[in-house]
Amino acid sequence: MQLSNGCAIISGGILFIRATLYHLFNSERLVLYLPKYSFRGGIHPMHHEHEGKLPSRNVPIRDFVSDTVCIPMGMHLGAPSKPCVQKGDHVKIGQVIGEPVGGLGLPVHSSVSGEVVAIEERISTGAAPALCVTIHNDFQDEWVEGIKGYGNVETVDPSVIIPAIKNAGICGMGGASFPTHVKLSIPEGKTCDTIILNGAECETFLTADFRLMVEYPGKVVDGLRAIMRALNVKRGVIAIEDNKPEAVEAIRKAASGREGVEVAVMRTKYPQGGEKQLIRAITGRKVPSGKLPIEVSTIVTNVATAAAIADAVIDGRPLIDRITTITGCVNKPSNLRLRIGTIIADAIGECGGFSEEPGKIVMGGGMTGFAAPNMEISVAKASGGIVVYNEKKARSVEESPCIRCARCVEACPIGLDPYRLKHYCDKGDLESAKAHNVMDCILCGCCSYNCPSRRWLTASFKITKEAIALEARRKKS
Amino acid sequence: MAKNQKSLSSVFMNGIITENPTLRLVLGTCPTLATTTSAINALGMGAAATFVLIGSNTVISLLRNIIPDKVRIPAFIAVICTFVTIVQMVMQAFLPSLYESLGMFIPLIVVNCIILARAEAFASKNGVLASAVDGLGMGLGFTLAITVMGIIRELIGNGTVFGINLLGAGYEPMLLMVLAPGGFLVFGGVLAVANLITARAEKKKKDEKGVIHA
Amino acid sequence: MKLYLSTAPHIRSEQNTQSLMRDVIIALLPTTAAGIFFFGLSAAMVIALSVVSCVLFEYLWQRITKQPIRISDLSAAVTGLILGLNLPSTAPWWMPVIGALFAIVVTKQLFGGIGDNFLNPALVARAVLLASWPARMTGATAYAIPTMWSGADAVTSATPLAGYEASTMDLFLGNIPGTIGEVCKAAILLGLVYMLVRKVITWRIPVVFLAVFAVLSLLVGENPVVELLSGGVLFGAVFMATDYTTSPMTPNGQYLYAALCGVLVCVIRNFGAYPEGVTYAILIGNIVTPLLDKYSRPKLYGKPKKEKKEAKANG
Amino acid sequence: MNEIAKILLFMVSCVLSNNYIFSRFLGCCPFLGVSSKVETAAGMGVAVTFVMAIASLFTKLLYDLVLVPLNLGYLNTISFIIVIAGLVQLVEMFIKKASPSLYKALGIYLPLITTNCAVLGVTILNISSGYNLFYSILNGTFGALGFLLAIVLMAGVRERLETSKVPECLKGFSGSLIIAGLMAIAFMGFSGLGN
Repeated sequence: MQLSNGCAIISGGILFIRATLYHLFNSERLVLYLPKYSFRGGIHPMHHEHEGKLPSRNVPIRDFVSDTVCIPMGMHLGAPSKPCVQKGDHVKIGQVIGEPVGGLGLPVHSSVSGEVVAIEERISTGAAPALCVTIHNDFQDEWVEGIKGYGNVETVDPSVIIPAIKNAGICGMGGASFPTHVKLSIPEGKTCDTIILNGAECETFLTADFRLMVEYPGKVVDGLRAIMRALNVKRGVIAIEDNKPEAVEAIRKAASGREGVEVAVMRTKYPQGGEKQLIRAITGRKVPSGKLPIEVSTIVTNVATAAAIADAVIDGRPLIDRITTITGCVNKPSNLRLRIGTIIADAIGECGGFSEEPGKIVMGGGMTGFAAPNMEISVAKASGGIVVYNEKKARSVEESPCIRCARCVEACPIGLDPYRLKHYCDKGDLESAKAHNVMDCILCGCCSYNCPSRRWLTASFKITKEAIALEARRKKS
Repeated sequence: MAKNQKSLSSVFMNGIITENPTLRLVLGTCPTLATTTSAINALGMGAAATFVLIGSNTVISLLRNIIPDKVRIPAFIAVICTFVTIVQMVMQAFLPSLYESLGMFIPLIVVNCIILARAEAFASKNGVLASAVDGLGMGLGFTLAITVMGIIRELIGNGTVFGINLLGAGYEPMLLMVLAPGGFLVFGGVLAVANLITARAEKKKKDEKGVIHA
Repeated sequence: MKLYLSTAPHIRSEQNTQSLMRDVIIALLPTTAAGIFFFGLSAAMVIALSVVSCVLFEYLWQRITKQPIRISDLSAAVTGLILGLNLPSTAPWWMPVIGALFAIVVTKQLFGGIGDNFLNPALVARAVLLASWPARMTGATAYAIPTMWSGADAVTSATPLAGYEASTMDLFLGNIPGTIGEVCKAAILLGLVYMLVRKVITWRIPVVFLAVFAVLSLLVGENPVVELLSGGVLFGAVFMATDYTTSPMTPNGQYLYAALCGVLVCVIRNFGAYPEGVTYAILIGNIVTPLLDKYSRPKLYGKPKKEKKEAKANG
Repeated sequence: MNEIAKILLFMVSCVLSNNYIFSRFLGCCPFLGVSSKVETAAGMGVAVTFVMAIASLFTKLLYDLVLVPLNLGYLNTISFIIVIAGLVQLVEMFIKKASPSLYKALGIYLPLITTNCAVLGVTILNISSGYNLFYSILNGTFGALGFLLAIVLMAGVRERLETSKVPECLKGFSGSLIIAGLMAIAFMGFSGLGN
């Protein structure tokens, strides 16, 4: 173990130097003042435990198909899709079972073939109950007819790419679940010159993106090329943290000879994969407060999204499965390719069940995931991980008074003063909170993580942000 | 007018307890802080202020119908100034050492907010006798409060009260108490205790009322 | 099976208030040991009394005001330890007790307890004692080298700052008169290294403080090495100026604060009435801290330049 | 050179070691009353500085040129207070014109400068200490700057303590006095500076 750590560090270092040299001599856009691809602030969560990634890091992806899936209609940001099948219908893989609603709508596809057994409201991904279609798998794995791809991403007509992405039901798979075709439509008057693929995977515990990059680097690069061609962008950067040298190697191999594709090795630091942090580190630009990345001619997508795009463009395959890391207190931490809608209890069962009495099950990583209320919720398009905490780690600690140690100020990657902000948020003083830039908070959780008094800083910013957004909407209407 | 007329004893007690200028209204903080280094200084300051209060209240009450409203503040100040100058000269002549230790805080009685506040709030609206009693009450309230503080500071800071050694020769005085910070701290502490007592009393009153209502 | 629900983040760093305070205590141990070594049992008594009375006062106050008892966060113990190290070993028993009263009750609890005091409790206690019993605080404390110490005319010089010659090595190791904690610079540096390694404090405050002080000392014509090793400047810069609650929270604020402390120590030492100004310099720094925090907010990511100017014009 | 050094030291001593609030107890009412917000406190401090500087000048002139020749020295208190009242009126009018927002913020406190004992105190002090005209103005200006410093620092501390769990009986004046006491302890460190 020790030896492999040493090797990882050395190879990471070599890769880092190589990446820097590569960047210095091959790229016109030198970001000399940020040679380490990093940003101000940030933290190293669970650093001595290798970000909690060790158990699942070297476990190859394996398929798992459960006998029942429960597919939520609201897996993406925007209005939930409208179910277009009836109870008792027989559906095939890839069949549209939910039709898009509204501008941010996306279609939902069946991830298994079988019989629809229920269409009902249930707690699926978020806290509020949403409509879900439950399908009993007949294990025939019949694909719906009419699935047709365009073959090679380098030769496909660029204008068909974005519609293909939309029809495949792809949304951001890194966690934000924003519909990808909307993200890729550049608004009037804006330009885009850089696409960044986020393979940093700075979140704790998760290794799904890492395994994807190691095992399917070609798909990732194809997806990036598809986006670049669709938007006619000349530069594409795949950003990977320096604790994943294997992924860097694999991607670099796959990217060699591909036009305009670069690999950037980032320092391992949380939240390196944050959109704003990535853009700052790679292009040296700063997204203006309250604006989208396109303001600085940059689009950031996740590597898993890119792989899904490659599938959609090359094979016409809709988004019906995703790679998810199941780790923590399970007997066999794994990276599973799960059908969308898999019940987490089944997935955990596949990983050998609990190794300890579970205290909390978190969908996503330790810093930004949300706690699952029960074991019956489904894996959605943006579920990168299922992490089981034991009882001891799950118990929340009581807040104690702020001792003004400045660790939150030190950690904030945005440059807020969280300790003061929390005071305003707790008081319900929305105006002061806004004046102290609460809306710029990216809810990365660094401040809460670092707080020795265990204060719920991020939680209160989240509530305040929601309250301010609600108020703004109310004012509008 | 008649409605506002209170019994003289209540006017008198008002100054000492209900609206004690130092502890309840927190007026005249500067002399309170500066002259409480010893009990005798505090008493001297209190006496001087009481004299000025009674005098100015009486005269202003007498003149209250003559002074035009617009120039009343300057007129009040002029009256107060007169009394202060009298005190100043008397003290200089008969109590030179006390005058020396109180220094410029005797002339500064002019701008002591207590006196102007009483002139404005009471003497200009009430009869001569009531105003004089109010002046006496307020003055005594002031004197009492600062003398207590003077005693505390002198006792801790010097081991004596009115110059009489109370704590024995072995006591090592805590010099801080007779220095500037001691003034602030003792004043703050006495004020906090007064607040505490008032809060308790009010709560008790409320509870009693609550019982009656129930 | 019961599942806990909470908002993100679900992991927290291992440092908590108690562990930080424990680390400070560990960092103070070499200094404490050196103090006891040089000044003997009486020093141990002073330190013990100070720690016990600080913790006791905190406990009593929280009991009386019906607050949750927080003595287990060890902050009162740290205050007590620092206070004890700030006293001469000859202090009579009642001095640490009165000091603790001022530190814990007046400075800390009256303003709301841990995190809410605006002045360093131990320093206030020291300043109070210094103002109240100057002879006791700066009298003959020369247990270490009695031969070189003339108790009679040394009333105003507790430390070798006034009319006292010692070799640089003696200054560094602590073979000099002074308060219990300030004499052994080697032990203090050990504590500093420990705190930096354990990430209890950042380098900013101690380094800037000492650097500014050294440069200024040079400018006013003193030997900066001797100045740095004399008196309590090192102890103050490492253990007292870095107190979380009373030092600024933003990096820029910390630089300014540390520089201000350094300047003030030099000014008070060379031009003031006191031979040693560390206590007062840091206290003044503490007083300025709220303003520094208010006006040195960190730079917001992606804040447009225009808006900044507008904000300035409006503010 | 020596004279310049003397003047500099005098200035420093006015601001720090002989601070009006912390060592002379002058001007405590506004110090305690107008120190809840830094901006307001700074405005008050500036207004006081202005008034104190001019008052020093005029009262010194009045004393030397009118009262002393006429042998009316004992009338200094009453004549000074009249001068100050007039000056305050002027300043009030000036601020009203120049900065309505500042005027609004200072509100009722501007007239109170008249009864700010620091202003009368400094004029009396100028006479009793026997300062000449130049030193009187210096004393007024830098003493007032010391007041400004004290009130702004006080306001900073009080703003910060807004969020803290201060016991009920220490809210308001009593708490402020304790803060002032602790600040005075810190300011003791300046004693001896410039003397």
